[in-house]
Amino acid sequence: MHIRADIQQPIVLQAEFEVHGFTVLLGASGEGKSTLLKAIAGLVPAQTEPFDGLPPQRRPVGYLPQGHALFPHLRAWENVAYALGGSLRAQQAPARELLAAVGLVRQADLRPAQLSGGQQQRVALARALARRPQILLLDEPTSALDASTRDEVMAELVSRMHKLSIPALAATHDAHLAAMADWMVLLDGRRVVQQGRPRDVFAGPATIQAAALLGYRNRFTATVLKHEPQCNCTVLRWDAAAISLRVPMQPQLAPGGVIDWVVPADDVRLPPIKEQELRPSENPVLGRVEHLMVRGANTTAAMRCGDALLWMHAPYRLADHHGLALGQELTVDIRAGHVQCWGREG
Amino acid sequence: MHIRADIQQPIVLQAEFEVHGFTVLLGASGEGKSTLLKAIAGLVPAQTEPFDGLPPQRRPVGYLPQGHALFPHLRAWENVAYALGGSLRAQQAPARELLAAVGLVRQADLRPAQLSGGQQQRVALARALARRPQILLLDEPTSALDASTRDEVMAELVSRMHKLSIPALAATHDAHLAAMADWMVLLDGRRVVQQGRPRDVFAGPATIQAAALLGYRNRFTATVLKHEPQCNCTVLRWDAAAISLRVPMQPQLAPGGVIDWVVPADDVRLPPIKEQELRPSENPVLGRVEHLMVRGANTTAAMRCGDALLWMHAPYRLADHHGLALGQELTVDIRAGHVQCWGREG
Amino acid sequence: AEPVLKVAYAGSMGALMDKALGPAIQQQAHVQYQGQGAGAYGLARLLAAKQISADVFVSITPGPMQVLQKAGLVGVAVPVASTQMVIAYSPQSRYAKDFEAAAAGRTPWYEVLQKPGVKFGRTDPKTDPQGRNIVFAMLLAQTYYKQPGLAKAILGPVVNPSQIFAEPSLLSRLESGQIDASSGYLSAVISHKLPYIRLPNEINLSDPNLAATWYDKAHFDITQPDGKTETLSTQPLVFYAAVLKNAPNPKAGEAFIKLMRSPQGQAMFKRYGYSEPKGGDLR
Amino acid sequence: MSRMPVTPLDSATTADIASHPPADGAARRAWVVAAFGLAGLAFLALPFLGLVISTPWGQLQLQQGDLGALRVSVGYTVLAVTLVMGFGTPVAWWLARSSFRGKWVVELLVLLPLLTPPLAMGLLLTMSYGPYSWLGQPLGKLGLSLTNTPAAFLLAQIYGSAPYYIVAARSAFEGVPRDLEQISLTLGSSPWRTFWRITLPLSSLGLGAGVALAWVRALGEFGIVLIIAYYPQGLPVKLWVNLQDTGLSAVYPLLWLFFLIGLPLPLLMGALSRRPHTRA
Amino acid sequence: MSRMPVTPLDSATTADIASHPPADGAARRAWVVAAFGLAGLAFLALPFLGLVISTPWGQLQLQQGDLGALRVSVGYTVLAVTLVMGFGTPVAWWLARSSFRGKWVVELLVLLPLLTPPLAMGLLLTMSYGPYSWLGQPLGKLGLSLTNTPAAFLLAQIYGSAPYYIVAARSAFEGVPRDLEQISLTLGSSPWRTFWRITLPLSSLGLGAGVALAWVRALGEFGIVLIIAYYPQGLPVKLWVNLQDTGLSAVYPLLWLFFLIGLPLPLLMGALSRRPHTRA
Ligand SMILES: Nc1ncnc2c1ncn2[C@@H]1O[C@H](COP(=O)(O)OP(=O)(O)OP(=O)(O)O)[C@@H](O)[C@H]1O
Ligand SMILES: Nc1ncnc2c1ncn2[C@@H]1O[C@H](COP(=O)(O)OP(=O)(O)OP(=O)(O)O)[C@@H](O)[C@H]1O
Ligand SMILES: [Mg+2]
Ligand SMILES: [Mg+2]
Repeated sequence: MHIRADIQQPIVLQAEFEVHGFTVLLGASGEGKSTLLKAIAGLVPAQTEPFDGLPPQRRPVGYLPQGHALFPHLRAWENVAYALGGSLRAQQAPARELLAAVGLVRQADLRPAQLSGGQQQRVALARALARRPQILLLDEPTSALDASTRDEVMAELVSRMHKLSIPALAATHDAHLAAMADWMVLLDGRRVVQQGRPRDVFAGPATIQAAALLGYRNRFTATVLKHEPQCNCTVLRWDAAAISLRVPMQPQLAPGGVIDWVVPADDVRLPPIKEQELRPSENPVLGRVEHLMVRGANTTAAMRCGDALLWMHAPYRLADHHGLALGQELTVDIRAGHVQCWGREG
Repeated sequence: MHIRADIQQPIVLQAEFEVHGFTVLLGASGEGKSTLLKAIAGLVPAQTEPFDGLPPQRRPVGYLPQGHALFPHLRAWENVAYALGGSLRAQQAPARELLAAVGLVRQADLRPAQLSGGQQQRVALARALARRPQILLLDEPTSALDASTRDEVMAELVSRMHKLSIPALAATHDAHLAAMADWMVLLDGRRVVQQGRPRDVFAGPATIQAAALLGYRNRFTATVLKHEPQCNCTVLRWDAAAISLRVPMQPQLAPGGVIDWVVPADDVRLPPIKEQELRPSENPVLGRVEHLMVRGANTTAAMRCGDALLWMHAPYRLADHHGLALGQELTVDIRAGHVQCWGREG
Repeated sequence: AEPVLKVAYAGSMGALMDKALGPAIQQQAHVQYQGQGAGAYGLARLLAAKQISADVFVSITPGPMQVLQKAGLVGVAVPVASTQMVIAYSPQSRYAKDFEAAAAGRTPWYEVLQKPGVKFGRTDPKTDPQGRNIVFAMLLAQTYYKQPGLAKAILGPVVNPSQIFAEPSLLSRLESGQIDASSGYLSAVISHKLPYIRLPNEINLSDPNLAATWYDKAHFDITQPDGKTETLSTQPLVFYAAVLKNAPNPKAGEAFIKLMRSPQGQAMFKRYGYSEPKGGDLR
Repeated sequence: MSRMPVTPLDSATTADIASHPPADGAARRAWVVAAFGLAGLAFLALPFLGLVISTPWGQLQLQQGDLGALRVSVGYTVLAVTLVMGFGTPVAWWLARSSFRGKWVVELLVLLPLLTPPLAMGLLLTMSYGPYSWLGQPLGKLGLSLTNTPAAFLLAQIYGSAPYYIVAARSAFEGVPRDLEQISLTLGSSPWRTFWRITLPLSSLGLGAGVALAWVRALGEFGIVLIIAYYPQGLPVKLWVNLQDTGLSAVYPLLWLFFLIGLPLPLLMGALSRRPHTRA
Repeated sequence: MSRMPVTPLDSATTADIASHPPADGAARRAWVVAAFGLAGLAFLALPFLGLVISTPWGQLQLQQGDLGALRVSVGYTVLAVTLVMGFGTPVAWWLARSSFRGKWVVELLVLLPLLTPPLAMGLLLTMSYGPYSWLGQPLGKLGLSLTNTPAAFLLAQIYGSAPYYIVAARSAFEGVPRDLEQISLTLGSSPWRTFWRITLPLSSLGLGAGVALAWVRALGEFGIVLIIAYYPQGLPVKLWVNLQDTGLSAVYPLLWLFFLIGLPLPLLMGALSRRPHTRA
């Protein structure tokens, strides 16, 4: 499904992108995600494609606003029956059926205030589905939920959308949730900066802002020192840590220019356990361990390198092998091939 | 630091626990975390230790409420000066110093509405520190922040507390944040169910509710079938998936009883790549891949097994090797040694 | 519905109008009676400015009626009843015994009124004929009893803020015992069932025959709103009635005036404490 | 597994507690404030206590016509409040939902009758609706007289109560989350259905308070009524007439009648709005 | 890397659009509602237009004593509003901040003077504060007379305006997040300092609106004043006296004077509260 929106009020925002299956619209807070969804639903004056010029009540969209917005004075089934049109009483049977379809048989007679966040969302979903929409618009579908149930509810939601075969566009600022989607769209600086399948987007952010949105913690600036064609690499000076880095040749970067660069925490490596795997380090970096977190089989550590904080993930076995501890000094390797750079404009 | 609180109103809550360095108080929404912090600050009537009987203005605590609660009519420096007592004007210099200490030199003259979430938090921190508190109480310190900056701000905060050597108690419902703490306290059912260092707590939740809080996604029920002393194991029937599981001998579970069990997503394993590492499967489980997420070097998948959804983490290389794809049928192994069980009472 | 008869009358006539004359005219002329009572000057001014409308206007003293005559809304007004000034007093007053004695003629009333602490009430001489009349009465008493300074001793200055109240609150103040005595028309005092002290004819302004020779000796000055000083003279306490020229229902108005002048009407006046009409028409 | 040390921070507990100001005169001051507040309340309540004391409970007797006045008051007040709701609701909704340049003029227009003292308001109404005025004259030719007629009585009540209703209704509408109205639209409901089924039920408590206020104001309206609608006589004018004709004794029963009729609605609304005690 | 397929869902776009109701009479209905609202507004504004039309602009001339009345009105109103703020603020704060059994009784006490018609209120006050009443007598012995004195005038104004101030101030206080007050306490500030430095500034707009309302009410108070304080004469009683004395022509200048004095404060407050236009 192709979506286009041209908004002038309250913010100027032009966006054009595809929706494939369950699509996540990722953007920082205040970027205009809610506004964009509202524009598609016809609640904000805008030129949109499809549905251009229709009043909201004639657009075949199912809109779930931030916080679900159930009608507090109506019971769960009445909320759904309301969307079916006509008198609530007459629509009771189909409303209860729709609720049953989202697994809420026993809660049909409760009021919104008596439902948990996840249940509320399912009622809102049943209500939105009552109109047989051509697309579902979900605004921060998990923001009202506890962190411990967020992932599960999101997974449920995605599965449900897949079963129903209705394309859905979900706005969020939580990159975490995007991982479950079929497609993702990045909004930054009031425009779409990137779209694609989550794994591709996560692997190759288009800009430094996109990288920030995607949760890359290791975002730094550097100065281009020189290009070294002989080793097919470019040498950067990472000013905050006062060291030089060697990255794959980036001929478009002018020496002396300031650039932004990122490296995934997975690609900051401890020395391997087995001697035979030891390779000459590409970009050795010395730092002191400042944070250390162990969860299950993974360890996350943050190293202080000059003024910068460099994050790394390592399998717990490896970290344990190196006796990683707070305050310990350590040399790690930034894998050159996974560093991504963007020149600054202006 | 030893903390004890005995609250009767608005909820009945008794809690006694230690605060070591940066301590996270983890509990579900509505569990009473905010109420507990307020009780310690003297804002809710309660018997507390220390500070018992003192009015809030005489308790040497620094309290940062949910949402920071800066005074909207005062500039950043005035907010800090207010806490220093006396006339705002007279305290301008020390207030600016405190702001500088949290890295807000240039924002000192702005009003709260003009600051970003993270900056607001730092002002609130400077303000709370102005009284030289003996303990900092932080209520949901990152809830107002974007997901993409949450971890960084939290890490900054922890580092800062370590530098200042002030013990801090931070309430949150996000298990993610707890990983960075020095110590964590789990609140469930209106009491402390577990406390300890994060890695220990994450590795061994004390109850099924604690496991839920800690973000264990694989939480299921089962019926105890029998104990098999010959292989030192207990056999469970996992009803939702209609299969049997073998777990280490748990003599305290009575056969026929219903139990809750969890397994970390890391301990649901794909078959290894190398033949020589192949061991006889302990608990083979057949399922269909329903969700698949790739982030960096890790893959997360959810498999539908009967009515249950079983989550697993695997290194990307391994997932790629097995050609993991949506809809694919697959047999994975639940590692018996990492299954934890709790009998149900009543 | 029945046609409406609107009567605007001096506020002190309320009881008589609403309880006796009103019901009677309703029966007789098959009209719906609507009476509106307020300060006579106020009503006259509102009628003259055409802010309100009425079929019949009943004024106390000629003054208010003359306002309407000047405005060309009234031709000839006829007298329908008269009354007299009395001093009403509160039965709960500390001085009730003294007032009782004065009413019985055992002590001079003006001495009771001059006792220290006696709270006397009257209405605004600027807007209400009664407020003027009590001043005249006191001035006349001063001469009559040969007690120079009596008026000043009892009333203080003509406009004395501690004595002057809005008309509707005056008698109810007396009833609730919040003042000891007040000026009043005999008719109104009777309908409020308050005890009172009668004054001699030479003082109570009821007798038009005494006007030229005696009443007219009393004068006092009052500052007009435009800043000029006006010297006021007494006017007899006669009620005049007239049909207005812009009356919506002049026929009913005529009928009402006829009723008031009929024996039946006069009996009602009498029952409510009024005296017979005195003097001639007002032209 | 225990190689990662916990930073030992607990030493900070020794910081001095004395740097915090003592409770000095705080308690005394609290008492002074409380005393002021209580005195204020007592002060407001005194006259009503006085009424209870002064009422001659044995001799409470209605005057002739008092019941008629009651009927007039209740009947026309119901009508007036209905009319006020009829035109006040759209005005309030408009004020709550739209923002435009010059909105303050509209707000001012709504507030003007509230800011004008009743006597002056009565005079203003005569100037415009009196029998010989620029509006009253043409209306009179159409057979609609607006002096001492039921229509005039309604007019007075409407001017006396409409601003209160509009102000209350406006804030009731502002309290309805726009989200919910927008959702209703996206669910295919027309703005009309949305208003009746969503906005109205959700603002009902606030609207109820507005109705209660309008009710009390219309029922008790005296200053305006006195000038433009001495007839038909409702309770307040009857109170005045009784006072003039018979005196205080005739006022007590009417006053209690007034409280009896006037207060239940506001009290009911107050009780309803207090019920779901969820002020956070 | 591209082995994981995207579910092909885009076929659903063909669902029919016709199941959604047409716009039928919606536009017409919107116009009817708008017409009602506009008519209501026009209706409220008419008398003021009438005043402008009727005023004999050439001959606007103050009467003798009008300026005195102005001085009386403004002077005592300032004093009355100050007193109302003095005792009304603690009452409002108390109502906003505490909840206890029987609170509705207190709320009722505050509302009673607002619900009592002014004329009746005036009588009630005479019953309680008259020179021989249960309250007035002891006060009189202390040399405080409450009839036709400045004190009585103040009394009338206070009863006429205090409920409005208290109701407005209460909701202003309720609008201040308790969080902020609690924070102030934990920062070592006494409740007293907290009130002055946090609560008051944050509720200042609402309090301002309350003051404006009290100002208008006290300035325009007529019914109560007429009964218990015919003197000293403020603007409303003077209006009444001029009307009776001279007629309508003497009323116009006073009316305009009244608007000139009475409206600036409420207008200013309205303007201030509109400025940070952040209703979300
Ligand atoms: N009615 C409005 N008037 C003025 N500005 C508005 C209005 N609505 C939104 N904005 C502004 O538009 C911008 C985008 O708002 P929007 O709610 O769409 O952001 P968002 O991406 O959904 O943020 P969040 O993640 O916080 O929900 C914000 O800067 C906001 O201040
Ligand atoms: N003033 C109050 N009156 C009545 N109940 C209250 C009050 N304050 C809190 N509660 C109740 O106490 C419980 C605990 O509230 P609290 O705010 O402490 O939870 P929490 O753990 O901080 O939740 P969250 O994570 O949502 O902030 C909740 O069930 C809440 O409804
Ligand atoms: Mg949003
Ligand atoms: Mg909380």
